[in-house]
Amino acid sequence: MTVRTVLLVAAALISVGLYGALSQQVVVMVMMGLELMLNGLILAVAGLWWFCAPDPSGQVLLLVVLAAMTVEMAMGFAVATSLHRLRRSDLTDTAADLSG
Amino acid sequence: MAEVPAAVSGGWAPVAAGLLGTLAVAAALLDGALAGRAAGVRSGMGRSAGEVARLLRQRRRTTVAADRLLWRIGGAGLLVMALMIVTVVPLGRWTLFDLDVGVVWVNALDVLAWAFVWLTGWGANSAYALVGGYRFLAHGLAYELPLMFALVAPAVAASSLRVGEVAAAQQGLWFVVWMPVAFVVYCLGVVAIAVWGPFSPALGRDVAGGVTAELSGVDRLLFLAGRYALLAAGAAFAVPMFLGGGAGPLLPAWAWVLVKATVLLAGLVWLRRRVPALRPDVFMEVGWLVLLPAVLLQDLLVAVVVIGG
Amino acid sequence: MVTHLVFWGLAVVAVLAGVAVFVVNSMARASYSLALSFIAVGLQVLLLQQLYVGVLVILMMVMEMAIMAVYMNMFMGMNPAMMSMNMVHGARHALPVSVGVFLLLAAGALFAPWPSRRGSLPEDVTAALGTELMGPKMLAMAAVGVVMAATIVSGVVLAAHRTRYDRFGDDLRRRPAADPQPGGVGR
Amino acid sequence: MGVSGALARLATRHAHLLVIEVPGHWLTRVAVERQAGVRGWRLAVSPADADILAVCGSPGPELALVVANLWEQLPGPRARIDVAAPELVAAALDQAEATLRDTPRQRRDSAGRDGPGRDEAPGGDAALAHGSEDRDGLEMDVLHVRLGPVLPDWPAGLVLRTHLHGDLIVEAQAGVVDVGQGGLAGGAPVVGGDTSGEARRPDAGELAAQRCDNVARLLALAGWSDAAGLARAIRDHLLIGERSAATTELARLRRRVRRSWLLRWSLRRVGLLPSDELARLGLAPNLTGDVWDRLNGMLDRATIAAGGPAGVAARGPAGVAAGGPTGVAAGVPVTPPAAVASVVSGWDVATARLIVASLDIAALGVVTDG
Repeated sequence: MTVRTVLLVAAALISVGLYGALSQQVVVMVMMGLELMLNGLILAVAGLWWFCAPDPSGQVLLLVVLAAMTVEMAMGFAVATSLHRLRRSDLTDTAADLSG
Repeated sequence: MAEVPAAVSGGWAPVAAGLLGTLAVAAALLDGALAGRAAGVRSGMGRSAGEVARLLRQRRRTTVAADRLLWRIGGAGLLVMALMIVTVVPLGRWTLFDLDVGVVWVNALDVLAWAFVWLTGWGANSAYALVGGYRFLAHGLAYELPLMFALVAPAVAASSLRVGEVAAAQQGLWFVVWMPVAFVVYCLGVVAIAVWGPFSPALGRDVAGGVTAELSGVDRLLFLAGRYALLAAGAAFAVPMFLGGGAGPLLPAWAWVLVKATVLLAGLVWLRRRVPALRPDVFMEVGWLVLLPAVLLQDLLVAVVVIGG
Repeated sequence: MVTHLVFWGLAVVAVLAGVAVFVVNSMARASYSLALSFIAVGLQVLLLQQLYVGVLVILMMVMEMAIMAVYMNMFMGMNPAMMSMNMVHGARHALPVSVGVFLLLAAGALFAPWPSRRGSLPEDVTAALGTELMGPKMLAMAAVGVVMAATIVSGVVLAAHRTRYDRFGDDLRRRPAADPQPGGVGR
Repeated sequence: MGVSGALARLATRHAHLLVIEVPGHWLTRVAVERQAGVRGWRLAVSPADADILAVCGSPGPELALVVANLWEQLPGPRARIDVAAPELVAAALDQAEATLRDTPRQRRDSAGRDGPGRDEAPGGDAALAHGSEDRDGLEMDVLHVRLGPVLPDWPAGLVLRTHLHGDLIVEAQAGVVDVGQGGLAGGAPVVGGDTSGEARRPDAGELAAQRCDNVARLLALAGWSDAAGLARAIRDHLLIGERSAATTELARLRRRVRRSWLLRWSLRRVGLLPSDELARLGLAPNLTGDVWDRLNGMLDRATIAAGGPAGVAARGPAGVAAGGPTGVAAGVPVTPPAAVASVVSGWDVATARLIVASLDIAALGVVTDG
């Protein structure tokens, strides 16, 4: 367990999450991809904190990441519900109004 | 100031599990006896033994297209949860796992009930079981936040998240005395994670046993044992949090912990006979509009006292 | 030694469970795989001595995934019997992009000159975190709290169909409210 | 036999019993429940929970199919008994006990079933159809679930085909099993007199016992098993003729129910039925109010009937339906199944079950519409 191995695992998690976020069609599955990326981010920050600069302010950053996750989830669920109500669908392709 | 408990080696874990098992068995015996008395039969005490024999003899079954992996995980999970909770409960001078965030640890574990109960309902691929699973989550949305804030009160008063320090902080006055709201809400939460008594609509008769509708044999035994174990673990955790830990005259500290846990457990078991079920749809509003503000006020009061004192 | 073994075990669990999210063919399995991945990472964070954050990750994510599973069942209509889920679109680009990103990040992780530890470990990590939160950064955390509360409210408003006018009438005076099913407080 | 023999003996002493009532055989069902209780046996809530399947009365073809299906779902060791009349109950239970205890026979039975049990779920699996809007205007997937004919504390023979959103009933169609079969040409008495004989006027004790049985069901569904047990005990007292014990106990039960503010809180304001609605649905006029009112109404009617002179029904339990369907004992009100379907729509399953139980169903009428 060194800073390199921790970051390697975090990189793997982030890439898998990225694959999911890019490849999935359903809003909720896209959200799961984003969650997985944030999961990797948490591990990376925690590793850097421990191995490089273990002062408390680094942990505050982790809490902010967690808060961001909560916000992302809550808004994601709300958007998914609204989209579902309006379009009878939960696919990202159908919500392309703003795409050029 | 009483001494803060010290961690003992992991080799004592089977002893802790044994104590938890004993408490759970006692709860089951008491429940059987009370049920027997209510039904007017003599064999009350033997009910639990008979039930165990029956379930051991019964064949396991599965349903068409069940998600067996998740189903079995859910069924056995409650028991594991209960065991993990007691690892941070100090027994007098000893504790298995002296975690400095023990209170949050227990909180994280009680959330696992959401997963395990729902999975047990989902895995069977049966409509009734799934309805039972939904009901548990509906209850969960109502009880979980008040439960979290109820655990905040003793932690704030003790200025520590370490369970042993919380217990040691109530030498003069037990927390239950001056934070009764938090205590009551905590007990409701324990009853809820054990899917017990007023919180048993997830196992309701109206949906043929709900989450347990399709369980038989060993699987049902594990689930039911998990419920009793959770009730026992919840009662045990209340002792350091609200009931003064091992404090008490004459008896040694470890004995007081067991006595207090047993008394609270008996109360929770008895409660089931006295009250009807709280339907999730009506309890939801109570959870958010009554319990949550009440317990927040309790936290505020505790914080003011701590700062003022 | 034990720490290393545990770390690698958890790492394997975390990554494989993460992959499983997009491979398994059932919504329940997908969301609980993600929960498992989070639990593994939470335990790794515990290994890295950040007890509070680690436990918090487990707490929050298991709860969230329980809700997630219900959402997915509501919207997508799944049961254990219906295990046919292929919701991939544009996998052609996604795979090379994510592999590329992995190689890039991995190269950075392995070859960047990471500094050795500066500063000393606080005596009690959790207490230090608490002091940090409630001390100089209190304003930031208070703001985060407000943001989260606002998110809850706006999320519900976005998702809800019935407004208070539906419940209480046009002049907001109807009591009790016209709900399809009465609540427990009797408003 | 050693350990396994001891295990079998202990297990059999605490058997769980799934009771299926063929419409019109409630006296038999009650006798089974009573005698099973005396033996320390308990009532199962689902086939997975049961060791003994007790069929009260002889089922028609439709119900027979359901029973056969349920029998397959019993995990085993298992025993099936068919009880035709109340006086045959004791012998049938003895037989079931012997069957359960016979370990070699149970082994053969188990070996004869292929592999580990793979059974249909009783409520139907969670099969989904396509979505429709829920009451919040959100499109959701719909579950098709058939409630009944075999559910704990459910009126015998009633079947509700429901469309569920989560656990919310959006639509329901009612039916009665085996309508038009045998002697039940015109309707299906649920707790009315025994159809084995001619239609006869149930005596006051029986009427009171029926009300107590329905009260017990409602209380059990509300999750208050102790009070439900008390109501069942009163029912049994009434049926074996211990009038005075029954009246004292009944008074106690009424006090307990009225004092429970939690029960009142839980039952208030659900299933509100004004009198014009009752008339429109063809329900008895004394069912006005919410579930709580109807529970107290049931208790009042039980008290009146229990205090009445023995032998004749002083007055019907509810508005006596004039010219009820043939085959239904005179003096018993008839509930149209369509009315049941219409009062449960829009409620979640738990509430709907409470509402159905609060209708104090004595007999189900012919189905006139889908």
